[in-house]
Amino acid sequence: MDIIIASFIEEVIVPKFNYWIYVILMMIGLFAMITKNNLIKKLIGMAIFQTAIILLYVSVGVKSEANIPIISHHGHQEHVENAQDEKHSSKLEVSTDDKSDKSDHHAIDKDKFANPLPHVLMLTAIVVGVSTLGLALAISQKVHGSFGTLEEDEILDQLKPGGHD
Amino acid sequence: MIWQFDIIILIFLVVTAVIALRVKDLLGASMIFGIYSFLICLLWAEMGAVDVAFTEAAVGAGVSTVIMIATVFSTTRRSKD
Amino acid sequence: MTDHLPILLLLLPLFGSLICVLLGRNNAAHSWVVAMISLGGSALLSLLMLIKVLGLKSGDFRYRMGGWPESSSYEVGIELRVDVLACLIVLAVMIVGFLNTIYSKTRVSAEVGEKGSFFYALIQLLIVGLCGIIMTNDAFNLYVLIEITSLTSYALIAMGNRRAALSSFNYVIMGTIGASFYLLGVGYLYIKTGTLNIDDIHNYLRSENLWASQSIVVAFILIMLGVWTKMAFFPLHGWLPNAYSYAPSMTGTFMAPLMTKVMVYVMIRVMLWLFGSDFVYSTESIWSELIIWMSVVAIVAGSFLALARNDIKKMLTYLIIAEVGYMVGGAWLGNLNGQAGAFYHILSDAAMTFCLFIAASIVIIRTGESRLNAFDDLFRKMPITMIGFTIGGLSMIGLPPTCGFFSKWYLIKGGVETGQWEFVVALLFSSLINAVIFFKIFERAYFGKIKGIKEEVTVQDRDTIPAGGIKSVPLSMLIPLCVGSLSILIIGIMNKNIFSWITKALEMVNG
Amino acid sequence: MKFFGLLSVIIVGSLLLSATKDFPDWGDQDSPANEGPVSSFYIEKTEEKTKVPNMVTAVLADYRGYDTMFETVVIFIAGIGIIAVLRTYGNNDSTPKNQVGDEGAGLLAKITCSLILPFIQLFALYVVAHGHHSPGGGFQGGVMLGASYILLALAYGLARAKSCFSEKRTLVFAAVGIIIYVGWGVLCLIMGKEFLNYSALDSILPGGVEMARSHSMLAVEIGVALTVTAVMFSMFSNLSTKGRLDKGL
Repeated sequence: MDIIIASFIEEVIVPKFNYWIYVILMMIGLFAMITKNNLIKKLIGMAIFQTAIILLYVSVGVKSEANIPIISHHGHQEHVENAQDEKHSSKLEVSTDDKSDKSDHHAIDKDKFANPLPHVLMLTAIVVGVSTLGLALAISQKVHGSFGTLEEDEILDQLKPGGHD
Repeated sequence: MIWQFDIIILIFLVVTAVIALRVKDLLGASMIFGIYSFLICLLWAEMGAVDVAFTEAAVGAGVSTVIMIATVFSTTRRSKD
Repeated sequence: MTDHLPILLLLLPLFGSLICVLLGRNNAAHSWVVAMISLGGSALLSLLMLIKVLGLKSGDFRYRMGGWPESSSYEVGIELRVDVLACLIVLAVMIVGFLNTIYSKTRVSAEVGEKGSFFYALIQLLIVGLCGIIMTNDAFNLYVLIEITSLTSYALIAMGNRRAALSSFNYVIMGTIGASFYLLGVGYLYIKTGTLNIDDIHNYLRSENLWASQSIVVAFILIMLGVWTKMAFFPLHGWLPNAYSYAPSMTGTFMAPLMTKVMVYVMIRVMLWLFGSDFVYSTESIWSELIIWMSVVAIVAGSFLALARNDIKKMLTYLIIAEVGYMVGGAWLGNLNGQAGAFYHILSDAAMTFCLFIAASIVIIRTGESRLNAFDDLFRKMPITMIGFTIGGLSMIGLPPTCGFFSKWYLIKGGVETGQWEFVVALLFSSLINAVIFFKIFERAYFGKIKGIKEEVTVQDRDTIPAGGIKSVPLSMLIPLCVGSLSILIIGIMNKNIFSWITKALEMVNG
Repeated sequence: MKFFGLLSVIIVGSLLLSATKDFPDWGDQDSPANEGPVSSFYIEKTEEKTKVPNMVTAVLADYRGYDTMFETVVIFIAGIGIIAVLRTYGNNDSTPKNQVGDEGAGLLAKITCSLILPFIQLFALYVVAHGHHSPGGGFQGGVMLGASYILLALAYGLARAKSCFSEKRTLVFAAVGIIIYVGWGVLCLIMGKEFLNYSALDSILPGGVEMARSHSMLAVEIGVALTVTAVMFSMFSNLSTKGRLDKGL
């Protein structure tokens, strides 16, 4: 029974789990952006929405046999590698294999490295995300400065008598 | 990639995302959003995207949270939802 | 040197904005000079680029950033791709930017105070973003540039009053949803094709015959949703009217003519270059039928909403929404006349919206009244402004020889060819409503109030006019208006040439 | 609104979920994205062509350097956009009244901060400089350097941090960072190759074409770091004072 469950998890859930969770996170964020009343809450929803997309991209670049996309082979770079490996100690094995490969022959096996392109794209996306967040926070502070509140319905109430919308 | 680790973090992510959006205190929500960013940073590291993880740790868990808290302090902590 | 034109015309405004920031606050006058030089120079460079491209046999040329790739058949770097269509829109962006800078001269100190140099810096960066969007051939680079234009426009709109800040916040939310959907769509394409270059994606989709794949269809829907949100296609238009009408006037006059039009160009590019006309117009899909109906709804709804407004700028913004419907419908008609008409309408709509917004801003500033009764008896007081407004209005209605007539002509021709009668009817109907709207205003302006016998009332009105007097519209506002209305006529008269350039470029991609 | 939100979320969510079954499995090394020529080129040729072991840095600063340039511009826009939206120029900026309450945090925080600040800054510089061989680079280092000034403002008050990094100076730093980046590209243009084609610089940089690329990446990363540092601090100082820049949190 345990084996059946384990194989079910490995064969059905694991291959797609990241993609399901990205959809769920994205929908949580989208729902918050549409329905939340508080401007800061909307922005938290926006940040979650953006990280969900980053989750999709990074999941695309994962390879089951791969390590981080940094080539390590000469003296002083090796201890940098090791320092990182301490963080993900379970990868140590793969990484040492990798190094012995390297010392033998210099050809680079592309299955041993994660796909670097999604990482680069997502660096850009993170930076764009924080810029948008900063600017949006500045705008919400300006709104708070002139309306005295961050709740959307209270702001709209204030606008009702004079404004024609 | 270690799928056990991956699944655990992903479940935690959904939980923190929901909590961050449900907490009524905006300061608390910002703090939990910081935790969310930190978890997602762990996730990137687990998937081998070390540069993305580094950026997320510095930008998402660091500066984003700080500027959000700065905004909460200079506006209001109250929230209706 | 002419090979480097695309990057040079981006670098000039980029450096201009950096200099404006370095000049610091309270330095709007110097910043104005910098912006004039950089945008004027870029406008000249884009004219040179148009001449160069028209002389090319192949119809387009590419510019590889960083010189990659050195020797392979796929793209590892980012390339720019310039053809006649891109050149025409870049030229339009640069000219509108330049004219708008002239217009801003007297308004900056009044509307943004000490932050004038930041305003000029942001508007130049916005122009960099728009031109980059038009020329890039990389799907992800397009996203980064869309975000540049979005962030600058959030900031530029929020520089206005408190209503502007609130509408800018809504724009942030909608704009982020739109841009993120676009990014997500690009991600789906990347998963299935493994590349980001627009031509490479297209070739891969074609060679692997991935059209039926579920994720490619979803990617197409996501990209379309994202682009429609950014261009304010009817059900997704909520952010636009408030954002453009409460923004500082010189922001509105720049963004209203260009932002939505550039996104329409992005849509046409995604449809024809990224996915290809076989996929988009394939006979078994219901898409084109559905979307033409959506554009019909957009045209009718936009026109009616415009008719219902009593506020000049709000009315114009709803007219923009109707015009977006024209262009989306035209692009989805699926024949050359429709596509070329949609593209030609991008140019003509940029010219006439610019003209109308400038004229409306002058009227609002000078009379201090933002509702339609500001126009009462205005022809005698501000003849030049009203002539400009009239030309813009006639073009909106679609009377020859203005460009509005010709773009509608091509769109209707395309509609008749495919037998999409609902689209033809909607176009004619919206022309009718535009005629009602504008002739109502012309009547007020030329014959005074409807009960226009009481001459004394208008004399009294004249006393309440803000300082400077109603007649003394500064030259810096009139020049852009005059050039704008002239360009409406020029684009209209040159329609044969422009149309043949456009069809040549479109024939190339349609195969 | 709730209903409308739920409806759109359900529609979009089911659309997205329907596409996931079409995706390659998570961790599949033969998916088009991982197997495709672009990704293989980056993994196999990066070190040979640029002598940079960290592929992410190489792709970021060289192959897709044009993207990164605009990414830096995005940061710059956020910085001046926040100033344009929020900054209010009071004429009583330096009166002592505004300085009340700006003495920062308690003694313990001050001492801790003064002890760790130099190390944070040193590490940030290391991250910028060592981005070729380890994770890191201009953005990460710049954010950390900016964070060190934010920490200074939190512990010692904003006035103290402003004495190190005044508003004028943040703007100059932000602009100079982009000037370094774009200027480096223009230098390649002047040397007769395409914009950002670093191989044009091998005649003025030591070590051949590959090392010219490597050195150029360092130069542009420094530009990025300058802009990011300045903008991060400016963002914090404006947002924490509602644009008055008088006293911190």
